[in-house]
Amino acid sequence: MKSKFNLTFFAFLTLLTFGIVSMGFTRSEKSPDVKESNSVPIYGNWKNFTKDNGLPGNKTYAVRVDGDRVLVGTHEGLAVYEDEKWTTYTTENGLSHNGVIAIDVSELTGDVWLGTMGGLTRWSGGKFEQYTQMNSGMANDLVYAVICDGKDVWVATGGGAGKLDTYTKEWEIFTEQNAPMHEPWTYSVCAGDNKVWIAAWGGGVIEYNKKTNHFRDYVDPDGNMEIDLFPDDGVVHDITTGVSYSNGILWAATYFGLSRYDGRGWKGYFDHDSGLASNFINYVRSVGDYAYLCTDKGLSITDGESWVTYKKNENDKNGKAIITNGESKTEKSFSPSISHNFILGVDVQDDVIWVATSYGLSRGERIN
Amino acid sequence: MSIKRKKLLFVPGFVLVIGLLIYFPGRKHAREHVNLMTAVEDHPLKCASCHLHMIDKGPIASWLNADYYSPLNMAISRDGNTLYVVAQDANELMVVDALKKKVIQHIPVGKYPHSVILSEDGASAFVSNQWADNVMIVDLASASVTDTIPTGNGPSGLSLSIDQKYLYVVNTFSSDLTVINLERKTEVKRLSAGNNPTGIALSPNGEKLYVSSRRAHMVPYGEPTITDVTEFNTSKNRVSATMEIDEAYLMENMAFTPEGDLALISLIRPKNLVPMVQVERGWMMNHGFGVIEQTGQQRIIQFLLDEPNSYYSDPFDILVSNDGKRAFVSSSGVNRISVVNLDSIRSLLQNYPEEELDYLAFDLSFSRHYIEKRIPTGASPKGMVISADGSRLYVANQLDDQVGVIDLNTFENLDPIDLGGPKKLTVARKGRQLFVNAGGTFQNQYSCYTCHPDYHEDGLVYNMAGKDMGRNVTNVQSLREINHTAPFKWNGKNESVYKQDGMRFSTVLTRTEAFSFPDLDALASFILTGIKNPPNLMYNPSGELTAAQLRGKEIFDRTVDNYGNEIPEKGRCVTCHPSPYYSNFSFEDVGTLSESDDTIKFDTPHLNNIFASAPYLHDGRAVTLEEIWTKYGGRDQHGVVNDMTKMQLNDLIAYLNSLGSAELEAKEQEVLKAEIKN
Amino acid sequence: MNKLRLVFILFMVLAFTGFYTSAQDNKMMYGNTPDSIFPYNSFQKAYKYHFVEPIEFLGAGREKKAPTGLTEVRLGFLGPLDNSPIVPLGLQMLNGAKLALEQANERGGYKGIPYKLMIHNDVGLWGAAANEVIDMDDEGVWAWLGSIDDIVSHVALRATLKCEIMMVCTGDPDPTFTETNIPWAIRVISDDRQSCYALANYVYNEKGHDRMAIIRTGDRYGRVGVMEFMGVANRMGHPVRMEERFATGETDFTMQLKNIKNDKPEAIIVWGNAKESALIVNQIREMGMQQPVYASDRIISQEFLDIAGKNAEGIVTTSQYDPTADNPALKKFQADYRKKFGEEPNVFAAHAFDGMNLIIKAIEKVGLNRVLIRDVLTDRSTFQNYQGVTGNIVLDASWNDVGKIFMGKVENGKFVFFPAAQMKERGHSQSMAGY
Amino acid sequence: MKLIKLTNISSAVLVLQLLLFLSACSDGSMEGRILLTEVPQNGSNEIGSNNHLKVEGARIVALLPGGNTAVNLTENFISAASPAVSYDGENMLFSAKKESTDHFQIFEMKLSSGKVRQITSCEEDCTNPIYLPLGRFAFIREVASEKVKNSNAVFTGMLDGTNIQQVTFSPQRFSSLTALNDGRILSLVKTVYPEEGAPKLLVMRPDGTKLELFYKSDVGTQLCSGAVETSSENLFFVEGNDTESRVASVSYNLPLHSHKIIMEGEKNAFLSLGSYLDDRLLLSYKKTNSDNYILGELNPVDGTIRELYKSEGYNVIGAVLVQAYQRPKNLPSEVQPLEHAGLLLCQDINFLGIESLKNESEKAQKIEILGIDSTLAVVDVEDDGSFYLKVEANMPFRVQTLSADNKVINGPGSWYYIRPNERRACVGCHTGPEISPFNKQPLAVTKNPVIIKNNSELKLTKNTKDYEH
Repeated sequence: MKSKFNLTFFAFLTLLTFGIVSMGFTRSEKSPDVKESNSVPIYGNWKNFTKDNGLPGNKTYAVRVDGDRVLVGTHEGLAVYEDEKWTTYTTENGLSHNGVIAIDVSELTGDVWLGTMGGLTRWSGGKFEQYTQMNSGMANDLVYAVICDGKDVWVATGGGAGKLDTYTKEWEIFTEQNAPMHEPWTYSVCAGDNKVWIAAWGGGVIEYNKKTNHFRDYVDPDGNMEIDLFPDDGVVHDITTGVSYSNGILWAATYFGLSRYDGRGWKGYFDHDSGLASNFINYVRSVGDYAYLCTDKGLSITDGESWVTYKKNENDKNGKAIITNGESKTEKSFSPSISHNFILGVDVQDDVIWVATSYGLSRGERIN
Repeated sequence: MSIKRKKLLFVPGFVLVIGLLIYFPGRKHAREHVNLMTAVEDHPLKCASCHLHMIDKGPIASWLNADYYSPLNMAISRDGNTLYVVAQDANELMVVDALKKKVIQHIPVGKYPHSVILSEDGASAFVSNQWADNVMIVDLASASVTDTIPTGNGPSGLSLSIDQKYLYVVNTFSSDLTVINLERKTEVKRLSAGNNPTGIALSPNGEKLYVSSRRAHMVPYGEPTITDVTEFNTSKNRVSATMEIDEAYLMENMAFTPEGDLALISLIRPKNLVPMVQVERGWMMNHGFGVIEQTGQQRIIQFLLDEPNSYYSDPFDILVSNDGKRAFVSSSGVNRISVVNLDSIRSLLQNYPEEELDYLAFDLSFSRHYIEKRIPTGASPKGMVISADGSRLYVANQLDDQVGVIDLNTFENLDPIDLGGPKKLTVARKGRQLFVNAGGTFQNQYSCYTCHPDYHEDGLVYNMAGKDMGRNVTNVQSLREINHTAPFKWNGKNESVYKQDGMRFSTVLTRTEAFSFPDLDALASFILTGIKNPPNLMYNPSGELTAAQLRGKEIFDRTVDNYGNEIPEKGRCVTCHPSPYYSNFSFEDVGTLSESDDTIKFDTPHLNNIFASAPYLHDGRAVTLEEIWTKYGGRDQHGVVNDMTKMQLNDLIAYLNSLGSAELEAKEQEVLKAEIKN
Repeated sequence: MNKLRLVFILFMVLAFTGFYTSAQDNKMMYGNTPDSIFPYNSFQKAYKYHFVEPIEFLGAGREKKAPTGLTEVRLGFLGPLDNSPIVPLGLQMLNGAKLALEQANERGGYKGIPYKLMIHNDVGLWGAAANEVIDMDDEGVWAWLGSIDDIVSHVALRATLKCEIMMVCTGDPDPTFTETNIPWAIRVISDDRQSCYALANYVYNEKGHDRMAIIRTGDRYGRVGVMEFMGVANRMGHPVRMEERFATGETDFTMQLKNIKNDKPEAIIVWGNAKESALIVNQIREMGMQQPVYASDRIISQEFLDIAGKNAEGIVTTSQYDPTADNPALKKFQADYRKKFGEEPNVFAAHAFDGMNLIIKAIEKVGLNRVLIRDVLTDRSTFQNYQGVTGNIVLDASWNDVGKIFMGKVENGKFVFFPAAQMKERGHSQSMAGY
Repeated sequence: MKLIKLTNISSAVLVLQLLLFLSACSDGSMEGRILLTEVPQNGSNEIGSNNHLKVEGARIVALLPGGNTAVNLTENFISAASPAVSYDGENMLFSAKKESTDHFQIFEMKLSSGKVRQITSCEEDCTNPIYLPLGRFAFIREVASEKVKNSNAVFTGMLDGTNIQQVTFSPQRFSSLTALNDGRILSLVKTVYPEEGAPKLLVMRPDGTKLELFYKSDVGTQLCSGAVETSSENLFFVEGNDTESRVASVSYNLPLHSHKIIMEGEKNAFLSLGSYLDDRLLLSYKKTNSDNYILGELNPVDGTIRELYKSEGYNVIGAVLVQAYQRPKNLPSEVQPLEHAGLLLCQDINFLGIESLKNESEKAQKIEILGIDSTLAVVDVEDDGSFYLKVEANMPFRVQTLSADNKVINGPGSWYYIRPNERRACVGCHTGPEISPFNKQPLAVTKNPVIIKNNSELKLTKNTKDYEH
């Protein structure tokens, strides 16, 4: 038998695997619900903020609306917009690092959790409290993402994902040692319906079931970095940069395209086959039925069918929204437009959107 | 003389001779032993000092001791006729007829109850059980516990929202605030609340809730001592602000004036950053209260209770008279209640700018402007209540099992209410009275309890100065369950508590007359037998280790590193920290001596309930257990750790956090041994 | 069995009906990969090919003016300098970088301002590399050079993306390093994909082996390198069945080698650091195995030769450059290095020297602006075909160095280098399935 | 003999008292009697001056309460004064001399037997003895030097005459000692060098450490006597000015802010105070300026005096009641005589109390340490205004602050000395004893102390292991 272990048999096995995988996922392609295409929100009346308007720096990494105030993570500290005024908080106020790259607000307690380049910071009642890999169980100080899930706070760091139970003050961390990832590099985390998803850089999407404490991973089934063999066979690439979950849909962003998972099947989106502005997606945030995609070539909003993509013109302040609905494309011009096309963060509340870009922060109001 | 008689004489004679033979060398030996253990040469050689009064378990211990009530906090019915007294050591709520001055009911509650408040309709009482991590709802009509609601760790101060829908519980050990929805009778959220909080006060309009911390921010030695008051918005049930109270800590209780113009905090102003070279001029501890203005500039101002040659140490409760004109502060260290004229305070606030008032908080003579009277109390006055008609002030005199009664028209004491505790004063009880009393320090400036609140530690690092000033900064060590953990001090110089608290102690620390031998007997007896670790409900509630803790235990016990190399004996955790005390009571250099330290080896500290005694290492440099190894592990001097993954370190720390009382550990060991025998 | 067959048939129908169509035009295939060994190439054209075109960085920052009043121009260095088994490699890399900076400073620095190397150790606590890169951002470095360990490089890469500082990698041959689409790094050393192609070509096509056994380190260096080799071996029709692992620091490999011996492979590949590799070679011979031995490029060191001694004879490995090439620049570099550091430069020193010189040239070209420095280093024209001491530097669309690979063979106690044979086909042809 | 002259009733009362007295004190204790010094009226020294007790013919008498019956206890001495009663009420310390050429020495008398024992044998006058706890005593001894005239010092020793040692070293004159309940010694002190200062009440530990201000009078008023502490935690003393004399009190807790006038009289109407039963006081006073001083009982609550005793031809001074007293606390001593230096820390020389909040005056950057006749050192202070000195033990010095260019900002303060191994600290200059320290580590203590010495070999020694608490 040994001698028969040759190329043919190996090829057969490989193909078999493919067959099964393809079968499993091609079916799901039909499943996404068809939605009213015009329901994707369109934002206008853009207003932009830069250093000249009071931001501490132009590079804004993250934005989060918290009631009457807007929290903005910049390279130079946390900027807070309240009563039309900006206030900046830095390490001098107690931030663990001025580079604030992720923000979440606990619905339960109202505490603000800040993922910085030098640790996690809790901002509660005006007081900053630092968690670092030195003083706590946190895996690494470069906190790419932070989310609050009830009493738990989850972080994705350069050394693994972590969960802080704010009741027991205990950290649990998830790395290649106890979760299905090759390496402990995590980039994003989201939660919902008793599950937590971690974007593991090079490891696809890791799903953690809070009830069973079990993990499973979703990786690109073709097993190769340089291609995506089938777009709907799984997450489009193992190098995931963002995950966000709402209304039963998990969105997974990569630098190679976008994936959507409805619990049964995956669907992939690329710039060439959808309204997605670019395959290079820095960040994804889904709210309700919509995913907001921060790319290097503008902001895209989609419900999985229809798309609105915001782009600023190269040479002036104006720009447009490109509305893609199947084959049809329409455009709408804005003056001014968003601050910059390289988008790093987004948040929406009610009919207002805030967009963090490589050069300034933008605020838009829904106009449809 | 018959032979029989000779024989009769011979026997006692023989005994006498043998006795003398034993007595003289024995006495010499005893003298040497006692001199070593006490560091004095004139101890009366009473064996009972150490060998009787320090027995902490068994029939002898129970024969020596008595079950006291130790009332801590109280509530009073609206008609002023009934007092509800938390008897901390008896785990019960006592119902006291205030008019007849008689205990009428004993309602058993949870372990080590802390506070009690009543519902607005007076139908039920809420009791926080600090060592059971729950609050109980007591139906007062039937005198029975109707509900037990789990809380965070170490529940203490209690408050009800103004609409009676929410119960707020301060969790002292876990440093947060539990919000209980009283309709659902369950905790709905837990909000962060400073460090080691206890005090709680709701503004009269019900909008604002304050919680006062006892421990200061954990900062490197040299940075200011600052402690938080956390403000909560009761409509959103969220933290709304944090007020940093400079140069203060141990803010045990808070109160609002009825008109809501001022919030008051009892506090201590420690002098831990200045070299401890004298007591004169308020050089060690000052005691006072803080005022948070609720109108205008909303300044936070502190006032001293002290006077230049007299200190009112360990202020515990603070209470405002019903007319808002006076505040009462119980100072458990000097058995006094200070009467503060709040109108004088208001006028000072009006007439002085903040900067000057901040300065005046250092002026020991300033209290003459607002202290009206000092009312003497029984031993260790703690919680207070005022009757609804404003005529009586009741104070829980914790250590003589009485409730003191003060006529608020004359500020004179009336006959106290005897709660019926044991009439005998045991040696340990006397020790506890001494422990909390500031009489042992020059001009009553502080008591043992000041730096060892809850008989534990205050989380501060002091400059003990040694021979030179600025040297030897020292993290206060806990006194919980230190029996059997000799020697004492970080350098292990004291073989006994007797020596620790003896002559040298008075020369360099208390700077007044040293404790007498009977007092030392009592003090040592209390310290060694009367101070228990609270159960480790935070990390080890069931006594069974979690998976992470078990993995951590393996690391604690490991003999080979991740690469398969054998770890030298000295590099293993378990070598120096063997159970049940997790100390081998020997000396080691773990590489954390600093330049400003004298060259010593460290007495290996015991690790029971280690989670509760941050900061760590002899000078408190490690704010968390992690920092011991992430920042100060050096080149594997404090155990071989540098091969470990972060997850392994987390497991190790999970295990360390699980360590509880040595008594439990010892039991486990016994079981283990028994199993081996079988 | 029937079921399986049915599934297979179903799959074949799906696969060959052209269900998917490629989105991309015909471009040179990523990684200089021959068609025959490109993943799935025999069966299915991929829906999407990556790394075919460089990702541009479209963020802001080019508008930033260079600061005035600088007293030094800071450049970063990240490498294993303490508490790591590969410290010797790290020190060589550091020396190479230092030498380049020193020579640049002798030439007058940047417009008279001296360069200053901000040195960071990458093996501190967990994930330290990320924190070190953040520190470099705080220090204001303009670009940085590093590192060797692939975990470190990956962690650092993502951090440098956040900080937007150009990273020039001169020591990590992990193929996946450049497979990240992060437009803030170039690699100026050939990766293990290239080396594995060369090695596989050598052992299978030139030497005609079929049944190989591999013994490798358990770390990522071993895992990813061997994964790449096995992928090629599979696609060449010689799947590797025997793979044993060891840990860094291990000294006794009897267990693993016994398994290998029992399997009677035709040849053995050793993938690890120099010291362990040498010990393994010795133990292979001690156990009486006489098969040819091949090894990963980290064996190219005096340490390996010293420990393995005679057993090293005939062992073949790959090399990212030819240290014996008749290249005047290389000769001068080697002489300068010997003079300054009193030892022979190795592959890490040489590549670091080239990498640091590229950074210096980039700064001299565009000035002190992190984005512009990135732009010029990644434009694949300004420095494409740069003649370094390690030879020609050629970057592909993922900014991976696809320059020549050499083979090294131990002869008479010395490594002798010769160019790896070109595989018959390079890049893609129209004839491949799916095109 | 006088007994016989009394009426029957009074004699009966006296007999009864005597019986009670004898039954209470089996071997003739003098409990309840008042001891006092009688100074001849026409002595060479004016009453009230420094040496008014050193008059030849001065004697100590004991009298029964309520009667004018006095017994001379010091018949064997040419001059005796300053009785002090031991805590058990059984012994008396006093200063006396037998011959006019002798120096005054300290003696102890067993009151029940009258047996006298000499304790000191000094080359100078030793006066004003007081008892200290646990067999110790303190007294004042002349220590004038050529440079510093008229200064004296406090000494302590064991009652058996051993271990006599000087505990104060400043150029000051101590004129009365009181052992406070807290264990410290209160004394009326005035500076005598370089110029004479106003008398103040200073307090110190019995080893001479931590000498500091306890009370000083307002300008224009002068303290005239030492203080007497009563169980109500008040201290009473006599003060006066150009026109009147007063008995005044301060509270122990708050001496500088609790001054109360108990009674007023003509100039020099009051001389000295002693404690008496029920928080009352024994007062030496005179009814008119031409009278001599007599003894009265003063009720400090209502300021009434009841005359107790007068002695023809004598001024009656310094009365003390024979009874058992609560002994003061036995304070531990940090003094180690073998050490050569002590430490002094100041938190901020530029902090002068609340005034420094208001004025932006020039900041001092140096201090000058002045000895008796020379500058000992000029020391830079730290940025936070702190300084830290290791000072040769038992050496008097003063400190003045200087600007960067050596301009005097604040002139020399009070005299200090540091006892061997004493460690002292103050908040700032002239902040007084009522300001507690800022909870801030002074920069100066993060370094080695600056050595201040006067011709000695004092060195910084590597600190010995003395790790505390």
